[in-house]
Amino acid sequence: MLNRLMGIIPNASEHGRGVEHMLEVCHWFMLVLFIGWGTFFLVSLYKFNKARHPKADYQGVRSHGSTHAEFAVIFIEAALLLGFAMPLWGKRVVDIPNQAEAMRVRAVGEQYAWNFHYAGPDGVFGRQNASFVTASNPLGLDPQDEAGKDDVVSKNELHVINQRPVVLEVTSKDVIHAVSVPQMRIAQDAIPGTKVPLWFRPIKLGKYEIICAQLCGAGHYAMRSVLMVDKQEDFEAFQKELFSMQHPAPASAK
Amino acid sequence: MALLRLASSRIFKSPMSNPILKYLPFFTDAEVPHTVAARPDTGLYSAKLGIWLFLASEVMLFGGLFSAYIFLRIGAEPGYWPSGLLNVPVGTMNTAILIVSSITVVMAWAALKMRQLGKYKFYMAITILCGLIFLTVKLSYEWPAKFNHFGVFIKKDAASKYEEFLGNKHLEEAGQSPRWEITGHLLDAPKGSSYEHQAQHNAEHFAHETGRHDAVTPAEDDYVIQLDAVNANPTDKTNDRPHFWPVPMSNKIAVISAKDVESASVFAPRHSTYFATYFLITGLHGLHVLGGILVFLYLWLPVKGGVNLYKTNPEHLANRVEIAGLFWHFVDLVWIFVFPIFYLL
Amino acid sequence: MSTIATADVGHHGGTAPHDDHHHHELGFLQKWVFSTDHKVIGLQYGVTGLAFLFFGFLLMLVMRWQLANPGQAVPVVGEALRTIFGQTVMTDNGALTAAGYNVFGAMHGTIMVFFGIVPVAVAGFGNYVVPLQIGAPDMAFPKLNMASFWCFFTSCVIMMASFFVPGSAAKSGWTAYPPLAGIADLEGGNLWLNGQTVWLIAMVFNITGSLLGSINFITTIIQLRAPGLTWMRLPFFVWAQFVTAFLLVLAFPPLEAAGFMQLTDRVLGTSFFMPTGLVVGQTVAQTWAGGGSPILWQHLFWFLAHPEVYVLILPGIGIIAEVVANNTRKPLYGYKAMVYAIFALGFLSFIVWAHHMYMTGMGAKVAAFFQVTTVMISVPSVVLLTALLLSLWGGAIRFTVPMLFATAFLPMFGIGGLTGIPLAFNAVDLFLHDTYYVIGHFHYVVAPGTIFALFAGVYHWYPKATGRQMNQFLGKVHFWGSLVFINGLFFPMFLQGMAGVHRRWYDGGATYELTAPVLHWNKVMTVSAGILALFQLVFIFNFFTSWRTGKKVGRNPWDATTLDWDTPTPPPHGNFDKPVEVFRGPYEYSVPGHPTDFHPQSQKS
Amino acid sequence: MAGSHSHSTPDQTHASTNAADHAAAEAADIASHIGAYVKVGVALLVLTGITVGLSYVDFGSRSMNIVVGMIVASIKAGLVAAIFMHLKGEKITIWRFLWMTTIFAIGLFFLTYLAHSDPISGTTHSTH
Ligand code: HEA
Ligand code: HEA
Ligand code: CUA
Ligand SMILES: [Cu+2]
Repeated sequence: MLNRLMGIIPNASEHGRGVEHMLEVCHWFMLVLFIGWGTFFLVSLYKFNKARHPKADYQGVRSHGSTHAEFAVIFIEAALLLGFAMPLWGKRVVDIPNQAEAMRVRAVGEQYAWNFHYAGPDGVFGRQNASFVTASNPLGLDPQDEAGKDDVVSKNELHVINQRPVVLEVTSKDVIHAVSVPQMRIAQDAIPGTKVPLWFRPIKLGKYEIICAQLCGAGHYAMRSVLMVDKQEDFEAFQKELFSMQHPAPASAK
Repeated sequence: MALLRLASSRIFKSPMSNPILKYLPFFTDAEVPHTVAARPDTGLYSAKLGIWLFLASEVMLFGGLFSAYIFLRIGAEPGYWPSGLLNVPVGTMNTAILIVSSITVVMAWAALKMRQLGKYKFYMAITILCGLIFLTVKLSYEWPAKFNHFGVFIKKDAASKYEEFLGNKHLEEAGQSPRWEITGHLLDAPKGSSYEHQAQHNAEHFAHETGRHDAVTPAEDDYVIQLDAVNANPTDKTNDRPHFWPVPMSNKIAVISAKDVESASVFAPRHSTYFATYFLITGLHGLHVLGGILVFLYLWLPVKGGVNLYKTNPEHLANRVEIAGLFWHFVDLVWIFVFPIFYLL
Repeated sequence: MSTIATADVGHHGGTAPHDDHHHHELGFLQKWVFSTDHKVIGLQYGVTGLAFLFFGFLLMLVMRWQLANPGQAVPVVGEALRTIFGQTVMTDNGALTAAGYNVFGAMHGTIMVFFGIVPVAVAGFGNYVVPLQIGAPDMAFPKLNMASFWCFFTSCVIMMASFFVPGSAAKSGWTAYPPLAGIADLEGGNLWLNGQTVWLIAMVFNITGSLLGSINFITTIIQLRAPGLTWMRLPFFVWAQFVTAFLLVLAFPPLEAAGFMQLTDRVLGTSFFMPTGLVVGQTVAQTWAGGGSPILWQHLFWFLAHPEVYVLILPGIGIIAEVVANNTRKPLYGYKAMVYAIFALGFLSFIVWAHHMYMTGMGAKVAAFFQVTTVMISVPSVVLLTALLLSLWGGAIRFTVPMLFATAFLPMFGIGGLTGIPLAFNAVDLFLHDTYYVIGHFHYVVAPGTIFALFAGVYHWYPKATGRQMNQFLGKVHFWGSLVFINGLFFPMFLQGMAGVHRRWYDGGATYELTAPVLHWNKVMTVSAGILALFQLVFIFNFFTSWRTGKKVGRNPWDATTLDWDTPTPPPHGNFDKPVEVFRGPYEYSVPGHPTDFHPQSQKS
Repeated sequence: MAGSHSHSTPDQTHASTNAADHAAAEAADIASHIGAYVKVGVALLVLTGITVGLSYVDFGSRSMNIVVGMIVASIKAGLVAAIFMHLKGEKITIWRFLWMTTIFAIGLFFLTYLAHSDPISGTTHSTH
């Protein structure tokens, strides 16, 4: 409710509910504290204005209410940590869906675009080597490698299948970028030299925006990509189209 | 937290009632107390506290550098963290020199405390001399030798071509990490490389020494390297572990095609993260040595703040020497760690 | 190190009663420029820092214009900015370029933190007030103090000069993350004269100055407390400065080391922060052999930068404590608890830094560790704030201008601090990281937080430093204007953040569809910023005119208890005109049975 | 916190006593230390030799050798700090903040190492 009031952007992923729930609890906690402390604050300012209360009391507050309040704060924070934060994070980074269950896509950032690399029907990514990188082969796929023959790469457009978990292997060619999809409640820095898995399970068909969330140069603000959560058929059609574009003849020229 | 325990109601005498402070000739009206004499409740004169705080910050400075070292070293892929490339006897000698200077500086301070000016001057002179030798060895021998040593890292998929220099089969059997680098003196560099001049110079020297003129190949993109012993005999068991005495360079030559090379560099900071940390840490350490020498010189020369201070206020001079000495010991202490991690391990 | 203890001959004043034999006037240079007097150095730091704060604000005004009106020429001054900053930063018709936006953003962050708040809060107020409050004639090492200022000043000159090197100043954020910062500005081919390199050099000077200064503070506080001024009788401001100085001494050096590393990456081609196989454009970057780690920089940077944010706030809290005690006319509630809390805060601030790096790919264990410590650190903050809040109860509150700012500080810091809590949980930070929610969080703590505390401090100690009061009416105008519009400026940031607006966006989010519903806030925020700026002009006017025309005051215009009010106004060189001794705690206001409502620390009975 | 309590307490009375007596007493005290300085110096030289020697002994693995090397280095560093830098018997104030420094330096080492060694599962690093 508080989240809504603050205009939170609607959620479209499975784990996002947990994130949202936790944020909601946090905001309530903060609001209660703020109102509690704030009321005390305003009352004090009113009551103990010099005009109204000319002689200060050397002792001031005598009750130990504040100590209780502080312990309550500690207690609630601990509960948030143990009850929400740690389990949620554990699920994010330890229980990553396996190969069979999830679709794996490589997300490779560069100034200023995202390349999404699909393994194709064989499910195996082709070998990459930086020395093969050209404008038409942005990921440096090894043309000799069999496993890469069915791979496709899409630029600035990521398609996934509704309800099927996706693991993005996030990395970068040049500087640090970050994948962030607010509606999916996911974010991960794309660090050159390191490949980090990031997973989510979309639960709503539709078009979303992928934001580059790490300053990466003058074009950072416009490094926008699109995330399409498709039905199975649409996804396959998209893959086919890409394939025919990227591998025009059976033995591709280059 | 700990400082809270200092909380107490001890009352100490006002500075002006302190005879030492009151009558020191240079201690004029606007002076700050506790420059020379200790504050009773802390037992410290201010500069001593100051230098220790400074050293604490130095611990964090070198701490940052050493943590980078650890981070980079454990992150390094096998075969990309060189070892045995530094001259151990020279390093050992330099370590010993620093230790000796640490002894003499503490003796210099003790001499002053016992008001033996002659001894002070003597010990201080040795200290300064030690510092100078250390720096000279570093700057005129160790570093330049590195700058004329060359290494090429071979691409992994080309490594089999150079097996005779790398000896990876042998290393694998011996349970050691693989070797991807071929090192030695560069005799010929690919055309357009910034090392051409250096290569030419080495080739002339090589020809002069061996009478061989085959070191320069007609191909434009070859590296020709006069090999170090490890690459000349990579399967020789004695090369599996570093040597104490540097093994002389062989007369064997390797010709390496530039397209097989991943990176090539003299042993300069850019060579690898190993040399980057080595040069940055020893360089910063060297600057500290230089700073120490300058301060010692000042304290040794007959100037107002130096030896001449002895006449008016020997205790003040002793304090200064103590402060400078603390700094010097710290510099020694850093070296005590630098030496094994870069030279030996 | 050897010269620091040299006698500082030939000034008047001192712990001894005035001795007129030695009295002689110092020349202008010695008195106001190359001074070793802590008060002059404090003023030098303070005024330089305030000027930088204002400059940082001006940079931000240009950026805010751009955010509300993407691509449009900056009104009135656009052409002039084009002439000053050149074509990297401004287009020919006077609009900010994308690179220019990044330049201004990086410089705004850097300047506000390292050249604005720290110089004013730590070095300015610290230098001026700490020796006075502990009854010392000066800092422990006056010459080192001067060296510290000139080191800082050199860094200011270098940092400002960096706007005028080819390609303009640093543009990789105040965080200077490599590889972006490592490769930035190198296209021109000049390894030394370019924005990022010059930024690093300036930072090395800035850090060195800070280190010298903080060593001096710690030594001074330990060594030069007046007789009777035991630890638990220290004014809270001194405690705050003491802990702050420790944070600086121990946290800054690793960043200095990292600065050297980034410098060699740039000029010597080392690969400390450069990973293997970097591809820039379409080619492998052969300049770097690789093997380095971009994350290493982040660790070393945040090892400083987290403690640094407490460096920004602790002196502020110290000032607030002084002002609150003085204007409620009663002792601080829970003084001892506050001292323990501030130590706990200082200690913990060293082991929470990776909460800025939640999105770099942390496993469960590490994330758990840093979440726990981050949450723990909010506890002493709550203790401090609660103590200040409870101190109001039972007071006889005088709403002087400093007190107005201090009162506003409490809820404003409250908002900033409370919004830090969701960020501390990385599952939530997942959603909020790098959005305007974070920008809102920290601006609430630094702007209506620290800057308000600084304003409170200026209005509070101005009479001591100049002998004159600032105009109270103008002060109130300044306060109410600032309070209203600073909220109009920063509160919408939370709403934008929740809607997914990210930071460091040149066009304020116009590229994206998802942000469209909240972009109108950009206009509101920008207008608020503009009006906020107008109210600052009132302050600047008041600040300079009161110097000559303000109401004259005596030694102790606020009826305060601490030693800083026990000197002549303004204090002479050497500070005290009589021997000082301390007999009681710092805030003995409204002591039952005492004839006045304040009982100064130095009064025997 | 540190074993230096015993040394710092008696010192509080020093400064106000007669300066000349004090200096004389101190000088005698120092003279008695000279032998120790030389001995420690020799020990350091010997330990340097040992460090070098041990680095050529195979302790089973590279990391084991590093551990051994670091232990010897720490002993040497301890000697320098304790004797040459007079930390043995140094005032409590100094000990306190040196402990702090040590804790934070270890924190820096340990936590960066921990962060490095505990990434999100499945993270890989690119190789040469
Ligand atoms: C002065 C500066 C300051 C202060 C004090 C804080 C305080 C805190 N900060 Fe903040 N922070 C910054 C400055 C500061 N921060 C900056 C500059 C950044 C961004 C840097 C960048 O990326 O560029 C940042 C970013 C930042 C992040 C990273 C976010 C991200 O990048 O995704 C996190 C995450 O944990 C965080 C957490 C906290 C926490 C838990 C506190 C806690 O200490 C807060 C504790 C305080 C409270 C809990 C308030 C208690 C008060 C009350 C309850 C009283 C209420 C009173 C009334 C109503 C009268 N901060
Ligand atoms: C202490 C730190 C500090 C302070 C005080 C401020 C103050 C302000 N900041 Fe800033 N800000 C940062 C630190 C700070 N900021 C940092 C670290 C970043 C991140 C940078 C990055 O991305 O790398 C940032 C980023 C940042 C952004 C995000 C930009 C982006 O991501 O694209 C915005 C956007 O609105 C912003 C706005 C403002 C505004 C309007 C103020 C205003 O509140 C300013 C108001 C100022 C005053 C009220 C004081 C004026 C001074 C005087 C009046 C004194 C004059 C007196 C004399 C000369 C005698 N800041
Ligand atoms: Cu890519 Cu920002
Ligand atoms: Cu932080």
